[in-house]
Amino acid sequence: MVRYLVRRGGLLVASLLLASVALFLLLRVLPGDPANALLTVDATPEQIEAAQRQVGSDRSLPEQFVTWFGQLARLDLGRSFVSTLPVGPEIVDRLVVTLPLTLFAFALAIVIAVPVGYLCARWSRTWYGAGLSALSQLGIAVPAFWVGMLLIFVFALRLRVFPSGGFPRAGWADPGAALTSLTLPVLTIALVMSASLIRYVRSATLDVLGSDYLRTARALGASSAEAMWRHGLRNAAGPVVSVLGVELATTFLGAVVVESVFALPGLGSMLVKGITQHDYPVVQGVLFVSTVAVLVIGFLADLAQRLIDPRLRGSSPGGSR
Amino acid sequence: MSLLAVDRLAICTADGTPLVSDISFELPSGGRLGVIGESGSGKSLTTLALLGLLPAGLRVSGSIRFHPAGGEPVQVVGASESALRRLRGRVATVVFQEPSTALDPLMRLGDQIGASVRRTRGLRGPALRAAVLSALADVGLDHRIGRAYPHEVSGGQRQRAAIAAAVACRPALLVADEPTTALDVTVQADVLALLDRLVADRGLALLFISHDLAVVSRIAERVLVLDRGSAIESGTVTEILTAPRHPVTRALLESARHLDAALEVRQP
Amino acid sequence: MSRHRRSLVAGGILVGLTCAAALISLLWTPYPVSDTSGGRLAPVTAAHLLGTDRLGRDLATQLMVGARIALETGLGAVVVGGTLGVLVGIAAGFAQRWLDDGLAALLDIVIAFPTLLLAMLVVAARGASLGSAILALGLAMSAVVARLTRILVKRVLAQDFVTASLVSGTSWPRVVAEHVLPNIWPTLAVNLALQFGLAVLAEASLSYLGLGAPPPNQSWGRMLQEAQSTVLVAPAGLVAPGLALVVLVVGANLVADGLREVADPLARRSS
Amino acid sequence: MTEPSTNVKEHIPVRKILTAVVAVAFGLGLAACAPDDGPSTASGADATIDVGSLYEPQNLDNTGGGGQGVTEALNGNVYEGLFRLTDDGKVENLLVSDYSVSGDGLTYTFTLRSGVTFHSGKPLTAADAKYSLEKVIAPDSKSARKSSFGPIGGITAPGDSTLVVTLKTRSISFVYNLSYVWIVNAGNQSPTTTADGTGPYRLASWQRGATLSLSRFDGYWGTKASNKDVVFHYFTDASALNNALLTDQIDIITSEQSPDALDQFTANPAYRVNDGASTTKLLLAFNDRVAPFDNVKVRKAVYSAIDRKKLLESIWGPHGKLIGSMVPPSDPWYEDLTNANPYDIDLAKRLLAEAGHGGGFSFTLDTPNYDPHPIVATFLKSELAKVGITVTIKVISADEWYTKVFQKHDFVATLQEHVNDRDVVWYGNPDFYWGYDSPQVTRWVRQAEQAATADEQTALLKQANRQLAQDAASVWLYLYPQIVVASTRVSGYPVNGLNSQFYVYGITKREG
Repeated sequence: MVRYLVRRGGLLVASLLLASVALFLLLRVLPGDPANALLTVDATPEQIEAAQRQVGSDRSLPEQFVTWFGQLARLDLGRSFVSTLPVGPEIVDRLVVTLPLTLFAFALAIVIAVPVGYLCARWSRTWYGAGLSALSQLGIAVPAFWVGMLLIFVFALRLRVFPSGGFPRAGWADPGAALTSLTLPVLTIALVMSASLIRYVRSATLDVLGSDYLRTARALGASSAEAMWRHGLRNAAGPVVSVLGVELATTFLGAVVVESVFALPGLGSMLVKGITQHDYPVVQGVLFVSTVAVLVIGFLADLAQRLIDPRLRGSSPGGSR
Repeated sequence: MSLLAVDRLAICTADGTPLVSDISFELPSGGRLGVIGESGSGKSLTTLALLGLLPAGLRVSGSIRFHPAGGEPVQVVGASESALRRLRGRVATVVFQEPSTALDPLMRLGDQIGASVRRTRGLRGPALRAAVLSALADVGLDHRIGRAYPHEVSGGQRQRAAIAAAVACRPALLVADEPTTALDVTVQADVLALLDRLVADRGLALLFISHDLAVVSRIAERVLVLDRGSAIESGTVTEILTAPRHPVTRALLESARHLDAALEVRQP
Repeated sequence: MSRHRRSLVAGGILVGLTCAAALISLLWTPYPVSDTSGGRLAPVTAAHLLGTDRLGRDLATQLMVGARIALETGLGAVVVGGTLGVLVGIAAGFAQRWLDDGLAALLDIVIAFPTLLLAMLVVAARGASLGSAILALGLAMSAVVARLTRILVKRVLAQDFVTASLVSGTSWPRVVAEHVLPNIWPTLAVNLALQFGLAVLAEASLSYLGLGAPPPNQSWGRMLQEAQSTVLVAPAGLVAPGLALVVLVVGANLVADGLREVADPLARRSS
Repeated sequence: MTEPSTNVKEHIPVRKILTAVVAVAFGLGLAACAPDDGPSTASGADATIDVGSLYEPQNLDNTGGGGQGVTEALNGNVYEGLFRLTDDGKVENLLVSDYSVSGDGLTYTFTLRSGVTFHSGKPLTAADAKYSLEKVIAPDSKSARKSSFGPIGGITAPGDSTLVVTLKTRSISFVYNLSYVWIVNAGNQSPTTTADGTGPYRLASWQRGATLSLSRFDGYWGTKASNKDVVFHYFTDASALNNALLTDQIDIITSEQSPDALDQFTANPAYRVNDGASTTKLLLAFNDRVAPFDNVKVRKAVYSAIDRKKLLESIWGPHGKLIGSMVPPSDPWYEDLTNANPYDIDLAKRLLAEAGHGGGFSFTLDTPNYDPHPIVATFLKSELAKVGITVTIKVISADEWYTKVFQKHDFVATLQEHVNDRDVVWYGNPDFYWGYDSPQVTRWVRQAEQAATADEQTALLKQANRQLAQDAASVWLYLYPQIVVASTRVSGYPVNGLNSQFYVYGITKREG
C-alpha cells in the first residue's frame, strides 16, 4: 500500500508538472494580445505601449514561463493583467461559492441517483420500471442551463420562493441566505448530473442482481435484502465510485454555465471572464487549481476503489484499466 | 417419507414457452441422486426451482415438497419468500458450478462462511469463529485461507470454501450443481472425494447435477436423465450404465467412455 | 416489435423530425429568416406559431433554421471527433509499453476536463464561429472516442486469430482493415450516436454563453439566451427551443440504445 | 423461525437513506425559511440600498485600470474631485472653495475647502491634490482622461490649502476635466484594493465577482448621506440582473442594458423606468481612408439608406434617441442634425449612382461579438440590401477589434459604441482609427480647446460638428438610452448617469 501511495503520488506530481507546462503553452499559442483588454476606445499610443509592458507581451516566452513557474513553486499564482490584483486570493474567494455548490450538488445527485437507479434495476422488467428509467434518461438530453432557466422562471419569478441568482454579501456568515441562494443552482446541477449517475447505478445494480454470489447467498438462506446489503452494495459501489470521481471533476468545472445562469461569483464565471479578456494569469490560475482538483479527485477515487476491491490492491497503479 | 418429493414439475417462460416439463423424482433422507443431461436439458433450472431461486418471470407448476426429519413439510411451489428462506440453508443448500463467481469477490472467505453459519445456526462471537474454523478444517483447508479473498486462492480451494459454506449450515440436503466442471481434472477427483466423504459422514442427502455420466456414476446411487426439459430415463447407476434404454442416454454413456479411456491413457 | 427495434424507430422518428425541419428550411420557411415585419415580440398566433423576437423575426422560422445549425454542429463534431479519435485510438491500441501508458494517461487527463471548457479555449483561440464550435467539440470528443477505440482495439488484438495473422506477417494496416475495424465499428457507432447528442447540447451551452455560432446563424442556445430576458412577456421563446433540443438529443440517445442492442445483444442487460 | 437480527439488518439501508433524505430536505427547508438577502426592511436614514449593476470594478483605482465600474461605485460616493459634475451636467465646486485663472488662461490657483478629512482621519491637504493630479498624468496612468490633461505644464502646492497648476496652452475644458480627478490620500499604499477618499461613504467591503458595499461616513464634511449602507451587486448577465430586481433582491438598476426586459417593468406599477440623458453613441464607423468610403457620396448614401428610426425601435422600443452627429444633447455644442442625412432610399440610390456605384457594391463589416452589435449588423445587412449593397458580417472579439481595427486600421467598416461625452474632438485627430482627415475640422477642434471663452469654444465645435455631419464621417446610428429601473420604494437616485457616475447619497427608501 505504501509503495502504491508513493507511486501514485509521483504520478500525480508528474501530471501536475506536465499540465502546468501544457497550460502555459496552450494559452500563449492563442492569438491575440492580452494588452487589448486594458484599452478603451480613447487609449493613446503611449497607453497602448504601457499596457503591453504591464502584461509582459513584450518579453520572450521562456522569460515569461520562468517567471510564472517560479511564482507557482512558491504557490503564488501571479497577478491579473486586467485588475493587477493577485489571482490566488480571488480564487480562494470564489472557491467559497464553487466548492459548496459542487459538493452539495454532488451529494444531492447521489441521494437521488442511488435509490432511483436501484429501483430502475429492481423493476427493470416492469412497465413502471421502464418508465422510471426513461424519465431519468430524459435528464441526459436536457441542457443544464435550460433547467436552470426553467427553475428560475418557476421558483424565483413566479413563486418567489428562492432568489433568481447572486450570492449574499455576507457569504457564509449568513448561512441561511447562502444556502437559499445555492438551492436552485444545486438542484439544477444535481438533476442533470443524477441522470447519468442513475444509468451507472442501474447498470451496476443489474450486474449485481444477476451475479452468482448473490444467488449463492440466497441459496444459503439470506433474504434478498440481506444479500443486497451484505454483498450487493459493496460490489456495486466499485464501478459507481470510479464514475463518481469523473463526475465530480466534471461538475466542478461544468458549473461554469450554471454559475452564469444564476449569476454566482464562482470559479466558472471567473474563468469565462478571464478567457474573454485574455487575462492569462487568471485563466492559468483557475485551470491550474482545477487540474489539481481533478487529479486529486481521480487519486481519491482510485484509492476508494482499492479500499473497496481487494483485487485491485495487488496490481500496479494505472495498470489494468 | 422422502426428504424431497418432486411431482410433475414444469417451468415455462412468461409467454408460455415450456423450458422444463413433467419432471418427477423422490429423494429419501441420506439418498444420492444424480441428475444428468446436456447443457440446455433443464437441469440447472430444475436445481434453481428446488430452492425457489428461479429468475423473476418464469412460471412454475407441479409440486416440490420438502419433508425434513422433525420438521413441517414445505411446498416450494407458490411458497412465500419467508417460508423459502427458512428452507434455504437449513434444509437444503447449493454448491454452484463456478466458484470464482459464486463467491463474493470482495469478502474474505472466512467471513462468507461465517455469514451463512451465523444466519442458519444463529451462532455469535467465539462460537461462530470456532464453527468457521472447523468448517474450513472439514473441507481440508488451512485456517489461514479464511483470511483470504477469493481471488487469492486456487480454483479448487475456492470450491472447497463454497462447499464449506454450504455444509456448515447443517442442511439435510446438499444440491451440487456441476461442482467440479470448472475445475482442473486433477482437482476434480479431490473435490469429488471430499463431497463423497462429507455426505457420508453427515448422512446428507445429495442431489448431484452434471453433464458427465462418469462423474455421476462415481458418487450417485440413482440417476435421472434429462433431455430438452423432460426426464427421459431413471434408474440405479448400474441400470443406466449397463442397460441404457434411451438413445440420448446411450450417447452420454459413449462420450463418458471416451473420456475415461483418454484419462486412463494420461494417468497410467 | 422487439425492444431495440422500438428504440431505433422512436429515435429515428425524433431525429427525423429535426432533419425534416432542417431540410425544409433550406427550401421554405414560414417567413424569410431576416424578415422583421412581424412586430416586436408578437404573441403566439396563427400567423406566428411561436411568436416573434425583439426584431420582429418569426420564432418558428428561427427554430427551423436552428435545427440546421444543431445538426451541422452535431454531425460536424462527430466527423471531426470520430476521425481523429479513431486514428489516435488505433495508434494507441497498437502502441506498446510507455507510449501506450503515456497516451492512455494523456487521454484520461483530457477527458477529465469537461467538453465545454476545452471548447471555450478553442473558441477563445479562433474566435466564435460555427467552425470553431465544431472543431472545439470535435477535439473534445476525440479524446473520448480515442480512449474507447484504444480499449476495443486492444481487445481485438488479444484474440488468437489476430495474433496469428500478425505473427504470420500481415501488415498492420491490413489487420486494421480486416480484423480491427469490422470488430469495433458497432460499439463505436453506438458511442458516436451518444456523442452526437452531447455535442448538440454542448453547442447549445456555448451559444448560450455567446461563444457559439454568431448571428445571423440562429442557434437554439442563442434563442434561449435571448428569450431569457423576455421570459415574463413571451414565455414561448423559453420553451420551444429547449424542447427542440430535448427532442433531438433524446432521439439520438434512443438511436444509440437501439444500435447497441442490435450490435451487441449480450450487452442488453448492462445498458 | 425468524431471526429478529436478520430483519433489523434488512432495514438499515432504508433507514440510512431515509435519514439522509430527511436531513437534506430539512436543510433545504431551513434555507427556504431563512430571510432573503434582499433589500433590508430598515428604512429612512438606516436604510440599506441594494444597487444592481453590470459593471464590476476591475480594481478600485481609476488611474490603474479600474474601468467604468469603479467610477460608478466610487465617484462622488467615496472619492470626490475638486469639482463635481452634477447629474444635469453642470460643473460646481466640490473640494475647492474658490479658484482663479490668470489673464492669459495659463495659471489656475485653487483654494481647497477647509475641514475636510479622509476616511482614515487624515486632513486633506494640497499635497494630496497634487499627488492625485500627478497620478492621472503619470506615465503608467491608465486613466481615460490622461490625454485631455496634455496641456499641464507644472503642479505646485505652495500652501496646505493652495494648489497651483500651470498650463502650456490654454485649455477651456480644464476645470471640467478636473471633475474626473479623484482626490486620494497620498499615503494610501494600495489604492487598487482599498479606498481612502473624502466622500460621504467609506468602502466597507468588496467581494470580487459579487458585491461592493459602502457605509455612511459620519465624519463627512458636507451633507451626510440619506441612507446608511449601499451595496452594489454585480451581474455579468443582463437577464440575471433584471431577475434580481423582479425578485426584490435589489432596489435599483443603474443602467438597463436589456431592452427586451423593459416591458416587464413598464407594465408593473411596483417599478419605475427612468429615461435619462446618455452620452453613449452607436456608430457605423467607416475607414475613411480606403475605398469606397473615402468617397463622401458613398458614405452619405449608406447613411441615407438606413432606417435608423426602425433600428432604434427594434432594439430599444420607445427608448433612446436619434442623432445626426457625434454630439449628444448633453454636450453644450449640441445641434439637432438628424436631417443632415435623412432616411431616403431614392437619395441613397442617386448618390451611389453619382459615385459610380450604381450597380451597388459589397463590403465587410467588422462586428464586435457582444450585444447589440451582431443584431445591429443583421439589421444593416437587410437595409443596405435594398440599395444594392451587400454586407458581409464578420464577427470579431473585442480583442481582435483593438488589434485589427483600432491599432492597425485594417478594416473597411465596423460597429462600435463610444461612451464618453465631449468626444467629438476625436474627429480632429487624423490618426484615429476611423481616419477622418479634414484639416479644417482639425483646426477648429484645436482652436476650440484653446478658446478664451466657453461661447467661443461652443461656436467652433458646432461648426466642426456640422462639417462632420455633412461629410458623413461616420454613421451615427443612435444615442443609447440611459435607463435607470428602480423599485417605487426608492427615490432620490440620479437618472442621467453621465459618464457612468452614479451618486447614491440622496437615495431614500420607504417602508414596505
